[in-house]
Amino acid sequence: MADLKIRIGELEFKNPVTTASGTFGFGEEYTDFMDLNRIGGIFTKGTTIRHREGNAYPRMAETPSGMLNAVGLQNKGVDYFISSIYPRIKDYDTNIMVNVSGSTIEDYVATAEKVNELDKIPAIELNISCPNVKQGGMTFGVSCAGAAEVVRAVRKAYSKTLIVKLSPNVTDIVSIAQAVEDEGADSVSLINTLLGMAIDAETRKPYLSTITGGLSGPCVKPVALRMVWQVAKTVKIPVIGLGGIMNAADAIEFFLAGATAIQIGTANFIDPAISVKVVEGINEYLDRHGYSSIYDIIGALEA
Amino acid sequence: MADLKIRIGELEFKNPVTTASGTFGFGEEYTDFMDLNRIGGIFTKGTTIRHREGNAYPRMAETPSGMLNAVGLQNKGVDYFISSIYPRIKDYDTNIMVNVSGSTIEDYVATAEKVNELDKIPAIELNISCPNVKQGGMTFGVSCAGAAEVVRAVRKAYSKTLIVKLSPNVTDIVSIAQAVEDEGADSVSLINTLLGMAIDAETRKPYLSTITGGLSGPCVKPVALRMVWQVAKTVKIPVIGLGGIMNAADAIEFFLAGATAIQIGTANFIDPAISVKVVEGINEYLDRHGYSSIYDIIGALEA
Amino acid sequence: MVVSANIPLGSSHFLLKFTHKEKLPEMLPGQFVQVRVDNAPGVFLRRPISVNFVDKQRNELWLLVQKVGEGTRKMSEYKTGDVVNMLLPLGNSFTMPQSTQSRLLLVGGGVGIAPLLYMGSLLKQQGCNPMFLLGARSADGLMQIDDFKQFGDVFITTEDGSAGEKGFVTQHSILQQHIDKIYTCGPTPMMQAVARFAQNNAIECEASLENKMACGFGACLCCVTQTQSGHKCVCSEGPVFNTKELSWQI
Amino acid sequence: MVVSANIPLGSSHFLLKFTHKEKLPEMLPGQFVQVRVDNAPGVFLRRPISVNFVDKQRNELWLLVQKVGEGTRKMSEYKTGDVVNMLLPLGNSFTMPQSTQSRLLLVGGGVGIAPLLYMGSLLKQQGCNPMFLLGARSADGLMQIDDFKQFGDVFITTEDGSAGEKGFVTQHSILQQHIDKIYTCGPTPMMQAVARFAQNNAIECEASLENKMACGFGACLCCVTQTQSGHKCVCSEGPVFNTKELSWQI
Ligand SMILES: Cc1cc2nc3c(=O)[nH]c(=O)nc-3n(C[C@H](O)[C@H](O)[C@H](O)COP(=O)(O)OP(=O)(O)OC[C@H]3O[C@@H](n4cnc5c(N)ncnc54)[C@H](O)[C@@H]3O)c2cc1C
Ligand SMILES: Cc1cc2nc3c(=O)[nH]c(=O)nc-3n(C[C@H](O)[C@H](O)[C@H](O)COP(=O)(O)OP(=O)(O)OC[C@H]3O[C@@H](n4cnc5c(N)ncnc54)[C@H](O)[C@@H]3O)c2cc1C
Ligand SMILES: Cc1cc2nc3c(=O)[nH]c(=O)nc-3n(C[C@H](O)[C@H](O)[C@H](O)COP(=O)(O)O)c2cc1C
Ligand SMILES: Cc1cc2nc3c(=O)[nH]c(=O)nc-3n(C[C@H](O)[C@H](O)[C@H](O)COP(=O)(O)O)c2cc1C
Ligand code: FES
Ligand code: FES
Repeated sequence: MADLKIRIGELEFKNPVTTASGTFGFGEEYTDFMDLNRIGGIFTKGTTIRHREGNAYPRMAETPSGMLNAVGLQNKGVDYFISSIYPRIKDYDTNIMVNVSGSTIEDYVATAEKVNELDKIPAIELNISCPNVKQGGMTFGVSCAGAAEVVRAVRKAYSKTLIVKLSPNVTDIVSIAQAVEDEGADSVSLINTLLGMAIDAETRKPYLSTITGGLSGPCVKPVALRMVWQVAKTVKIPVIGLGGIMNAADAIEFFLAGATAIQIGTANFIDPAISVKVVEGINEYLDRHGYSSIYDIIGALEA
Repeated sequence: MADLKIRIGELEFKNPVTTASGTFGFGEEYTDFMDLNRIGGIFTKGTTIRHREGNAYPRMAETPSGMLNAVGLQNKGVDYFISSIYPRIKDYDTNIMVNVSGSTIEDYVATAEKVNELDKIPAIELNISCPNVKQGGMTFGVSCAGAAEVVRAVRKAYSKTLIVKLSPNVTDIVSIAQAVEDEGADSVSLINTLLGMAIDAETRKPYLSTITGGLSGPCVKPVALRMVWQVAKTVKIPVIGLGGIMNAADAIEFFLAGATAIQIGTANFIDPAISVKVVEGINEYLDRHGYSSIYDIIGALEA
Repeated sequence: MVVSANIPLGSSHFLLKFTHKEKLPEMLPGQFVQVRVDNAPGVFLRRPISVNFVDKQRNELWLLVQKVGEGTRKMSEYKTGDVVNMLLPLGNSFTMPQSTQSRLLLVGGGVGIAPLLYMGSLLKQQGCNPMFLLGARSADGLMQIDDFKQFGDVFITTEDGSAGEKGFVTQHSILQQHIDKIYTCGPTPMMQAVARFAQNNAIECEASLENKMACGFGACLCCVTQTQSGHKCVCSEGPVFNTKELSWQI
Repeated sequence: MVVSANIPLGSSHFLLKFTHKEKLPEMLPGQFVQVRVDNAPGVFLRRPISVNFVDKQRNELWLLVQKVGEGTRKMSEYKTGDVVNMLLPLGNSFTMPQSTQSRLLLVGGGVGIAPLLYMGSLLKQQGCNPMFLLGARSADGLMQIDDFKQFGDVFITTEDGSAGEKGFVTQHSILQQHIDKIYTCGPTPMMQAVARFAQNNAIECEASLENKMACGFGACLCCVTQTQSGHKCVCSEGPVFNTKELSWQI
């Protein structure tokens, strides 16, 4: 039984397996299938300052070894989270981290401030891939300046562990990670979804109401691994890796590439108990290879 | 029997189905499996001014619904092409287009000038995704300035149809396409491979000698379709679409998204006769839907 | 779950029967299962299929399936003894009528008849006399008619008139009679026409929707339908909705 | 190609026999086929497998396969009558000896024995007396020994000594005798050891390589090996190379 404990900033995780925002609801959806207390943490559905209806249906299309989604951050707003959801989930024995989204800096800051008050939420994940309404819809996350600006503002307002989630739809994810590190982020998580599109040849229509959407699942794993490896080589803060992890072997690949923790996203839809199985699989791998700690394989790629 | 003829710049194609550079050798490798004269065109293996040994083995890894390659432009150089390969392939009744690669502007220009002299090569495809040695390894294709610079120089040296192949590893492929159009490119082709990585969890080693490599196959189709759609909406020159096309339905999706022609890459490895089957499938689709010309579906997405 | 039978019904439908070594959990009418389709390279997500019937004695679950794409085609090849991974039961359910005296009409179109068989069986068991109105393109598309007849009167429409009355379900003469409540499942345009009829005649109407799903249990928010109170998940807040709740333009 | 038999050989190997309704094309020893493995979601590319034997009378092709991953595992489930898509024949071949009097040793390790059986059969047919030196971890890993015996003398090594001489193939006493030419196929370290032995003793040596392939017919340039004259494609310029040509550090 190897030591699976890891730290991200000030925060300790009983193991490095967490679940990705938007794929795990608020955890409650999974209690029929698994014991939430057995995983390292849960990233909640993206939460915004106000209620959002999200995009029109259809919001999903299956693609080769993956899926596109266009949920569009449907959520009831941070106040509803605080009043109605937080009380139900706060006592799980796992780290519950709120994924904070917004379209303006003020929204991000206001949401982060509210979450900062919640005793049992030790960290937020800043999703900087949402469109920046003020700057004409480009997302904050695709330029160093945009990413730095939003992180700087939130860092001032939020005192606990701040994780910034990076968009892969960029020329140079490393410099964005560095910009975010420079502004005081405690960790970066990557990748968010790749922007993609699907068309029904027979009806000549896009499958999504929004035409384009976010690609996730095993198809994106090679891109995610590459970005995690590039970023982990460069920044000093811990990297949380995700993108297409379907089993323990995939997770190990991310650790070798330099991730300190991983998130499981789309895989939860296919096997709602997968995250617990991945914890077990990592443990088995470490034992089999004679490692005593997960840290023995973090960044241990022989390249 | 619908009309499948299309034009790219001055150049007419008997049908819009071509084969992608690096996946179809110089055509000869496929003559056991299909009749080259039945497809619209062939993009040759990337050709450089001098002989290149390419990268060390291993150069390939299978990934979910795709593959990574790190061939590294192995080729015998443009002079060898002209003296030894060109005479053997020049009389095929299809458009043979040379994929021109280089690490400096001078190399691109010198190669393009030599190919310009070949009567039976009516077009080149400029692969601007190779590392720019002078500017520290960033590829020309990932910045507007870099892309514009190389296209400007080659445009002066090359008088026939000039197709520029774009890299998908960028924040904003539309502005790069525009920059290239402004410099006089007759067409853009997209996408080249996505930069990815694969790791063997058991050996803790990367699968490729170069650690990272180019991702292709059905896994990239959603990203490719999205980029083709974004670019085709914006530029006036014809767009050649590729990335993960495995069958006629996939090809139709690219036409609907705005591609005037398509290229088939990785699919050739799985079915070496696929390109002819795609021609037949497109024809069947047009007939079944009552279209008389391929132009009826180009950009016809109902969005 | 282990396949105990795979019975072709016409050229494009089939009935799968499954047994389980443990006792099947309680399943409600209108609920569905999420089938993991293995060995099908084009199928990444699970496939939602309604509970068609539950035979408690035999500990048996039935799924009635139409072949539409790679997933359902793969399922059509299942053989007795194959082990199939599924999540179940998922979703809400049709609500039982206030009184056994209610005149209940269950309206199904195409493979949408699937959940109505189980619903009909439970209604019958509770002392109701449900009526079934089943529509199809042609006689060839009618399935499980004898099964339905065990639980109530069956009325039929076909678009080509090859069986029952010619036309759409909403044109059937049974609709002239007094009805207290309608349960419906089928293609969306059909359900909307049924909902319109119900609205115009002040009849309670519940419809079972078939939106595209990724998870099937409320986690992804992909499967939403627009309702009077905003977007709701068809998988967890449905698939059954009172049609008054839905924002259908009818 | 239609599967005519699938014969398990120990726990991790199996022999597939295929027939074809048309006459099989001429196949040379050392050539290989590219198998498309359907219904296996993790398998995207074809899988290269050596020609193990060709029975011209029966129009039959044999493939000897080791289960290593999803592709070969799926192949192990093939049943008589299954239709399998494959490209064939691909690659170059072993070269025949100058004289039937040559003392020829065919050295195989693990599943690398596969192409040697067909090569041996043709050598025998042409009047040679080939000798086979076959190595495995243990007796359990020895396959097709009786088939090999039809074509020449068989010598065996196992690492654990459970059959034949204990140790590696390069330690077998047969290597004390005079040999004119060696043909080898097996794990790379084994082939390199054999090549070193051949070099030290001025013996001609041909090795069949097993690099990772995408296309299998010279189009992608993924499968290269470093040679005295630069990178060569193992699929189209190999898989058989004279070991003198290779840039092995031996
Ligand atoms: C709650 C629920 C219950 C269902 N019950 C049944 C049932 O009892 N029997 C049955 O046969 N089917 C049922 N369906 C529909 C079934 O899930 C789809 O037919 C199936 O997922 C198609 O999978 P496929 O791989 O065969 O086709 P795909 O390749 O996924 O799709 C083929 C075609 O069908 C369309 N399609 C795919 N999924 C759906 C969907 N969910 N709704 C409408 N069109 C779709 C696609 O757009 C495409 O055009 C139900 C769906 C839901 C949501
Ligand atoms: C010319 C040639 C002839 C061959 N002949 C035979 C044969 O007659 N019988 C036979 O059983 N096998 C043969 N092989 C090897 C066979 O192709 C691989 O074992 C097979 O592709 C593995 O597929 P998989 O899906 O089962 O495993 P994968 O999941 O692809 O791989 C499982 C493991 O095997 C390794 N592996 C995959 N492909 C190869 C390869 N080509 N070489 C070495 N390791 C590999 C992977 O790295 C991984 O660790 C031959 C290969 C070549 C190139
Ligand atoms: C249906 C769906 C909804 C998502 N919603 C969010 C979200 O609200 N906030 C966010 O940061 N990421 C969101 N994501 C992205 C995932 O958290 C994750 O970054 C991505 O799916 C890649 O990981 P995967 O391949 O393991 O799924 C969503 C993904 C999916 C599939
Ligand atoms: C093995 C291999 C070699 C390639 N070599 C080249 C090349 O030399 N020049 C180039 O522009 N693109 C090259 N490509 C990229 C393809 O032309 C194509 O852009 C990419 O594979 C996406 O298309 P696909 O998914 O249909 O394969 C290569 C791709 C592969 C798989
Ligand atoms: S399918 Fe995921 S919420 Fe309904
Ligand atoms: S495998 Fe493609 S060239 Fe050898």
